[in-house]
Amino acid sequence: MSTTPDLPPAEHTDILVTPPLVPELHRHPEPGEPLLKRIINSNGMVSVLAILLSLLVGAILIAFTDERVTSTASYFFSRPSDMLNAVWISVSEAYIALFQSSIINTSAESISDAIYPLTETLTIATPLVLAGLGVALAFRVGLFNIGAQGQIILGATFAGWVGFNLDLPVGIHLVVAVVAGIVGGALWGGIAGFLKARRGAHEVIVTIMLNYIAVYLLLYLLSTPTFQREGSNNPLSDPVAEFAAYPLIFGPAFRLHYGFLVALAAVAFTWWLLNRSTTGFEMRAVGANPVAAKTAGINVGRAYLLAMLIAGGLAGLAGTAQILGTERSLSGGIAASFGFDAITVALLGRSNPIGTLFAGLLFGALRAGGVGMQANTGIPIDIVLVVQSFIVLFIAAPPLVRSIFRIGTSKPKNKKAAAPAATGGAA
Amino acid sequence: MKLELRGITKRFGNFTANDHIDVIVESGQVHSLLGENGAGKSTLMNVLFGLYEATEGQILIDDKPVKFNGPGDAMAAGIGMVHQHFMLVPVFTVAENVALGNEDAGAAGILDLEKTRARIREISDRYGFGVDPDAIIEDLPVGVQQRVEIIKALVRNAKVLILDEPTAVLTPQETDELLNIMRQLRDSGTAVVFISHKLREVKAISDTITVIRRGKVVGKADPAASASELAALMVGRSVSLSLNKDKPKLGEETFKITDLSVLASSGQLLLDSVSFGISEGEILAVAGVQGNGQTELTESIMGLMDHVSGSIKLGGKELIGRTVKQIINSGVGFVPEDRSTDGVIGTFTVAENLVLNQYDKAPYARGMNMKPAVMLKNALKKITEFDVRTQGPDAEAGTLSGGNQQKVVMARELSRPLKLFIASQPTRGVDVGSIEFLHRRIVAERDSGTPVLIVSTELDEVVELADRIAVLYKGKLVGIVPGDTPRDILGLMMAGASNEEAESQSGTEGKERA
Amino acid sequence: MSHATIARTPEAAPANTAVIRSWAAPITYLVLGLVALVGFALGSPHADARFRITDGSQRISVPDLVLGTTFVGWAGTVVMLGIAAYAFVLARAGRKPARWMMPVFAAAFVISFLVWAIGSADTPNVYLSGLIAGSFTLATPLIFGSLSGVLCERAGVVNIAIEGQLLAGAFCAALVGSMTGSLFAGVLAAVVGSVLVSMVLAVFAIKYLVNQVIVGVVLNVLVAGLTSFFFSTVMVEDPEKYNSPPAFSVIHIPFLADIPIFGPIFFNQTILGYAMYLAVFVVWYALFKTRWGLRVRAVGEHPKAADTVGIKVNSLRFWNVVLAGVVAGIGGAFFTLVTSSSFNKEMTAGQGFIALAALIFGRWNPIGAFFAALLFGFTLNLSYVLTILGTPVPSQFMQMLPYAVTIFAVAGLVGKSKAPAAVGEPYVKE
Amino acid sequence: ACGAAPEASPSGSAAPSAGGSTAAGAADFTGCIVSDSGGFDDRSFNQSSYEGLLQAQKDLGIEVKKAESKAATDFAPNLNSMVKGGCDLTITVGFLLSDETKKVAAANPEKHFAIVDDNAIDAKNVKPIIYDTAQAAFLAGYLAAGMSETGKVATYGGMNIPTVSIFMDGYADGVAYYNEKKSKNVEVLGWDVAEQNGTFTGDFENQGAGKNTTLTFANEGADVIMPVAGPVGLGTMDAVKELNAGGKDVKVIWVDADGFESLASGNEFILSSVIKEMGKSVEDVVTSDVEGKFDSTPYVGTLENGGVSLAPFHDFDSKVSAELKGELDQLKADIVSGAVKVESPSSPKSN
Ligand SMILES: Nc1ncnc2c1ncn2[C@@H]1O[C@H](COP(=O)(O)OP(=O)(O)OP(=O)(O)O)[C@@H](O)[C@H]1O
Ligand SMILES: Nc1ncnc2c1ncn2[C@@H]1O[C@H](COP(=O)(O)OP(=O)(O)OP(=O)(O)O)[C@@H](O)[C@H]1O
Ligand SMILES: [Mg+2]
Ligand SMILES: [Mg+2]
Repeated sequence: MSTTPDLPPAEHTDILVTPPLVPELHRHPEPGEPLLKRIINSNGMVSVLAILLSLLVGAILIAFTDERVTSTASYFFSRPSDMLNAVWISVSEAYIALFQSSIINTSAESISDAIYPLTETLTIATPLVLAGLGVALAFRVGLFNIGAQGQIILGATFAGWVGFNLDLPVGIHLVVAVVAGIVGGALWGGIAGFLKARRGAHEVIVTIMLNYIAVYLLLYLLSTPTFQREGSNNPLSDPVAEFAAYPLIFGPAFRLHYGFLVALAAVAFTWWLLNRSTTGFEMRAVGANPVAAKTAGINVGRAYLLAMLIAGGLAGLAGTAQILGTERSLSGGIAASFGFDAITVALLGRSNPIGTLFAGLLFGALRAGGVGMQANTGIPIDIVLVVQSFIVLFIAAPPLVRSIFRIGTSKPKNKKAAAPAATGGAA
Repeated sequence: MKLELRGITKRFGNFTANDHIDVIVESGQVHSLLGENGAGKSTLMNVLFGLYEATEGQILIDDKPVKFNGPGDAMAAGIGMVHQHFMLVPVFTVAENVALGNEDAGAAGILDLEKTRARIREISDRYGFGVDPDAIIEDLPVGVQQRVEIIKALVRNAKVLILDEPTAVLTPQETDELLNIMRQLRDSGTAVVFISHKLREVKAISDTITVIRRGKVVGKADPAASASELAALMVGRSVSLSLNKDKPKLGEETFKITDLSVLASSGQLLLDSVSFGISEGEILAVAGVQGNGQTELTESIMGLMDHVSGSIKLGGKELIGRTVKQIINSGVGFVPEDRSTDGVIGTFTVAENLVLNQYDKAPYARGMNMKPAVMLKNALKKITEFDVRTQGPDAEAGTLSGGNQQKVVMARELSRPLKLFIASQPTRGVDVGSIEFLHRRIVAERDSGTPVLIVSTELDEVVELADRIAVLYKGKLVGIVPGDTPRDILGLMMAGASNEEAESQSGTEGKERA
Repeated sequence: MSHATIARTPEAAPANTAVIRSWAAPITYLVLGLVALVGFALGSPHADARFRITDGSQRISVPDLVLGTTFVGWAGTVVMLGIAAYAFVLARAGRKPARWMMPVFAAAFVISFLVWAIGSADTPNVYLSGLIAGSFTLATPLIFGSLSGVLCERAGVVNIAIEGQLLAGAFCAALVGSMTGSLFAGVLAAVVGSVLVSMVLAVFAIKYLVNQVIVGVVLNVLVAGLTSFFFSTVMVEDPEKYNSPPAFSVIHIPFLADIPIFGPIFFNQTILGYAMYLAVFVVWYALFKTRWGLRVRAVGEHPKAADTVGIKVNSLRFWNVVLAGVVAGIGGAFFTLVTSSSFNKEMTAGQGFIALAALIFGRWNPIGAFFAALLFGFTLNLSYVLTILGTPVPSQFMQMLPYAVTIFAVAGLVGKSKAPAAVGEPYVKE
Repeated sequence: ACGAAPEASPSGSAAPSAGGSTAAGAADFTGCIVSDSGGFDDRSFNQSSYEGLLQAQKDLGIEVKKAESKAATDFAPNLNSMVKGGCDLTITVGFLLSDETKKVAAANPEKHFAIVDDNAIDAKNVKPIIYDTAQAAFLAGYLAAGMSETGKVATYGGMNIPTVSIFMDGYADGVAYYNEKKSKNVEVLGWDVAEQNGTFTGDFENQGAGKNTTLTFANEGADVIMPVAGPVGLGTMDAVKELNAGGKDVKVIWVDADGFESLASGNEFILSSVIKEMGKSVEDVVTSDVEGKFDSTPYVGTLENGGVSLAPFHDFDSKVSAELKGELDQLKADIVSGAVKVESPSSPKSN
């Protein structure tokens, strides 16, 4: 241990924290940092502050457009309390509604009513998490998958077709429908992966175009007798068979279905795939440095294809959550905007499965809360989009949040955000 | 013009790269900086050139303090720099690169490259550079790129020219030419700051030598001092500059290349009917200036090139047409020339990089499931064995210094049973102490009976390691000569002369010199 | 001891090269040629396709072009298969396909397809000038969007936020245009709105080093949210006051506008339409012919090299992103001051993403992006025209046409396109 | 910004309950509405239905709540929060909400529901509100054919769905009827009744596509155009303004509401409109429920009951010949009497 002659002797007692073989450059942890300070400066704290800041921005918008506020603003200088009061009322009303419709309805009469909002959050989070995993996985392989939307549509279409067209035994029907959904999404993602691997076609272009094609393909299918509901010529399919649908977890009073558990399983699977499997190792290697991966014997094209197949399959599962879970019949809007929200979810989750799960839950809560807020207070749900975006921006830029709240750093700066550079370079 | 650095300190975080450095550079002198890897030479020059902001200290020109807010200010003050890693835009032409930042432009900023072209031709003629102003940089050999960098500095009328390791990629001949150019510049009154690890060059050209160790000036050295004295000053201990290896015990010739040709997708021949073999227990080193087919040679053996014809046989089995993975699995170890792009993945941990091409085999994986604990154990072992300086097996490889990244790659490739070992630039950017170690490992691999193929632009290294030396020139094998062939003959061969021509030519030149 | 060893050797003659046979081009030609054979020649509807060049309202009158589908189908097929055969011959000899082959082949294919498609319609008769002029109009906002992308990405900043820039521009133009009644104020507001989006992108990407893709994606969501929010809370309350902007009128240049086909495209446009042509040319010229352009490209390719010659990398990037906002803002104004007479939620409907695709397809070159956007506009317009003339193809498939054509073009003809080397990488200086 | 404060505003009454306001003499009745993904500002059926509800609020002093859906996923939560929020009658707009309405209605038999543009639910507490739009569109087609000088008229839609194509069917059949009657050969561009295929912009947002399509129609010689695409139709208005300024004579037949009244500009080119009285029928359903006369028999808007109609000609009144007006009146009577049968694959089926 004589390698560090320039250290003050006091530090030598602390030698256990210094791993062996560390050259003199090793940074020592600052000693005696108070716990509270460390919490305040931690990344978790930054995330919390980012959410608070974003809600503040939302509050400004809410107040700015509230009639009570604007009418009291006209005489602000003669009696400011009216306006401040109005601001308080409008903002608190909105956010209480948001909370009560996404977490716990504190004014509910029964327990089931009280937790209903939470189950809604989980329900909406389900497709978000699944599609988010698809985007995140592709990101880790250096591919910017804008195509989750189309992949969800195809997944839902395949699963739906099995669900309302086939007649299979209990148990098997659901499994076949889910597998069909995975296949549908994988097929759509796979096209982009194949063209990337074989023709070098830019996945951003291809996935954008495939999104549109998926939309029109679905509309076409919904105008054919195979898909159209019997006796109707609306672009709407029959509902899927009862045994092809995900069972409801808490019975018919709640919408939460077993698709949520599928999403949790998919998180675990994706985590294992990326972090513990040989395939994941290959895919991450390709994402981080395709040249080095190739030199190490990894088939780069195969990794691209595989990644898009799996990413599409995950988005296809999100499609099954829609068609076999909440919606039950196929229509043009089956994918809502989950495919696009999934991009933000994946980015907020730093392209990491666990992160994506939490980001999906957060967005699910905002979405569920937003619907309730709109229904109860009339504030347009678009405010949720604004709040979501600010959350992502603030979380992605910790120095900004730190400088707003004037707190110190606990990590060296210029740590690059999660998405691999190869992705940025690609676009 | 007199340039003085006074008390320059540069810290990165809590690491001090330059510690109160004082240096004075006089016009009409070549001032060399010596120091081991990571001593802080480049950092000091970057501070001087305004790329880094000094934490403390002053820069004085003709005794007046100046402040550089960026390279622009430094250039305006008459300082030019040729960087260790070229600062050229690969897709631009020579003229565009030279003009950049200093463009002649007409009304509304419309570019006028004519004047720049004329200046390039003028300088090119004066120093015999032979640079075409309209050539695209990425098509040019490194030696020419080097000259473009010098032209960039000269066009801006640099009074102080900083050359940071300019000779690392040049042939001996090109190096001699560069030294001549430096002499011309010095004689016309330019101050030249020269950084090189090659003590021979430093001794040949310097008027003054400053030695830096761990960020501090440890003293001045006399250009007349011996190489080992200089090395000791640099490293702070005595270094053995030569490797003692036994005579090779040749076995069967298990590796054989016949009529190997490689084409670029443009149809250009990168390798032209190359044939040679390597026996078990033998080191064949390929010498040659970069860009003459060495890279393609190693990459085509590894299955990394398209358009390959001929035959590459290892233990009687044909390698051409097999995938990279199959080739690796048949027992070929490969150290690519550019470790940071080809050899390691910067965002992967050291442990992961140590199994980068073994991750899917026992004991690191069973089926699709990887075993992180085994990977970690392997990493701890290799880190100790190869003395990799890292914060631990979980550190990202990108945070390692270049030399340590190199050790990671070497450790990975040398730690499984091999039938062939290929190493490109095995010690590029590695400091003297580690070179000793890595060379010993390579020789040990040879002595265990593996055929070894070394590619190196470092002639010292080639001579040091090789049992036989093959020279490539423009994709053709110029000849294969014994390991103890004199350096000047090798130099001539690297310029395209066959070994007979080279021997006769060097004979006459040797006489002239004598 | 001669330095000639390193200098480029122009005499690097046949000795140094050899034969590489690439079958990709001939096979592509053959496949497309067979498609033409089956579709356009054998599948000819045996009718005449009539192309009207003028519609009688112009000063100059040109007789209609009447083409027999069978003749054109066979002629086109012969040309295409001929080229395919020649490509095979060249490939065998290890030579590259000749330069003229791709454009001639593409022209033969497009002409045969067009004649076949029009000839197969219920009304085999189309106003050609209108078809082409409509393509330009549909492409105009895409072109502005692509130029914005080019300006950012050439300087090394990924711009996924084109959609957001366009939408912000459209919203501000509508709002301010309505409130002031002034077109000029509308355009100015569009520029300001879009520049604000740009600045957020620039600040987060350059100052806070946030991944540029993240910022771009999020900005699209943010702008969609903000504009929809204000649309619902402000514009809907009083559309007369807040959402009825004035419209640019067409400036008809006498005589020139009557030139068949080209007149309406180049001489019968709104100011913003003319501005588009100017912008394409100016951005192209500035990027490739001026000092500024040289620096921008250097910063996008190798920022550190640019830094070493005294170029302020991050400030140049910042201002380029802002400039991109200006261009996209004008494109955004096109939506509400030219194309339609009011703002609507998310009215850009993904066109920013099409613009992104066009700029990649156009290889980060303004002229390339122009033609890529035009290809898209043309196929889109063709799909409308064909449904109007009546085709047996279901409308949903017609609507897929432009997207499918883009995929084919990118995968079949373009392949890899190379982004500026440093795009997406923040430049950090110690 | 510095007005005077209102005197003694008692705090509490300053803030009316959110989301809706109570008019004087409020009945103890809450009427609610859930939009489909078009939103309440779609300038189409969501908006008209909502306006009908607002009218009921104004006239009857009921309480009103609305929930706008951004996507299909919002239907269920919106509908649930309405029901939980104490709505007596909830109006859902569009066939997309059909399944969800059926489910929620079954779960809440004591609540009332009405669904616009859908006739798939047969439940005691759900009233379908549907329209035989083809009848009015038939008149519009006849009118267009009669007014066309070029012998070509056109129509296009947002998406190929029954509520859209029913307009186009009626319109094309009306033209065909005119041709048959007058032995003329007026052509319809943009819709093929037999194939059920035609020109669609693909969505209800892209006004540029509407404008472009309209210009192409004009290029191909059409001079009366009927857009059935919600706000996309505004693109048609822009095109028609431009075309008329350029010396062409192109007219528009608007749909849903009387375009002459509802459009901000360009109404001088509105020949007539195919009116679907959604606002009125919604208001009627609310009124009868408030009066305790709710029933679940479908309301079918027809020419006969005035639920659909052809709007007045306004500025064109003088240009439409008396003869044509007479024929239209006769035609209307014939349709009402059943002498002329108007049938579209999309016509509401009685079930
Ligand atoms: N991102 C980083 N985080 C922490 N330390 C870093 C980082 N990047 C570089 N370093 C440190 O900086 C040094 C790497 O610098 P550089 O690669 O220039 O060294 P070098 O001169 O090539 O090293 P060597 O002497 O081994 O050849 C290492 O000591 C490494 O620990
Ligand atoms: N950007 C940086 N961030 C952190 N540390 C750095 C950085 N650049 C250099 N260093 C540190 O400063 C030390 C000196 O680096 P420098 O590049 O000046 O060495 P050098 O003497 O030029 O070495 P070489 O002979 O390998 O070129 C390195 O070992 C490294 O630890
Ligand atoms: Mg170094
Ligand atoms: Mg250095």
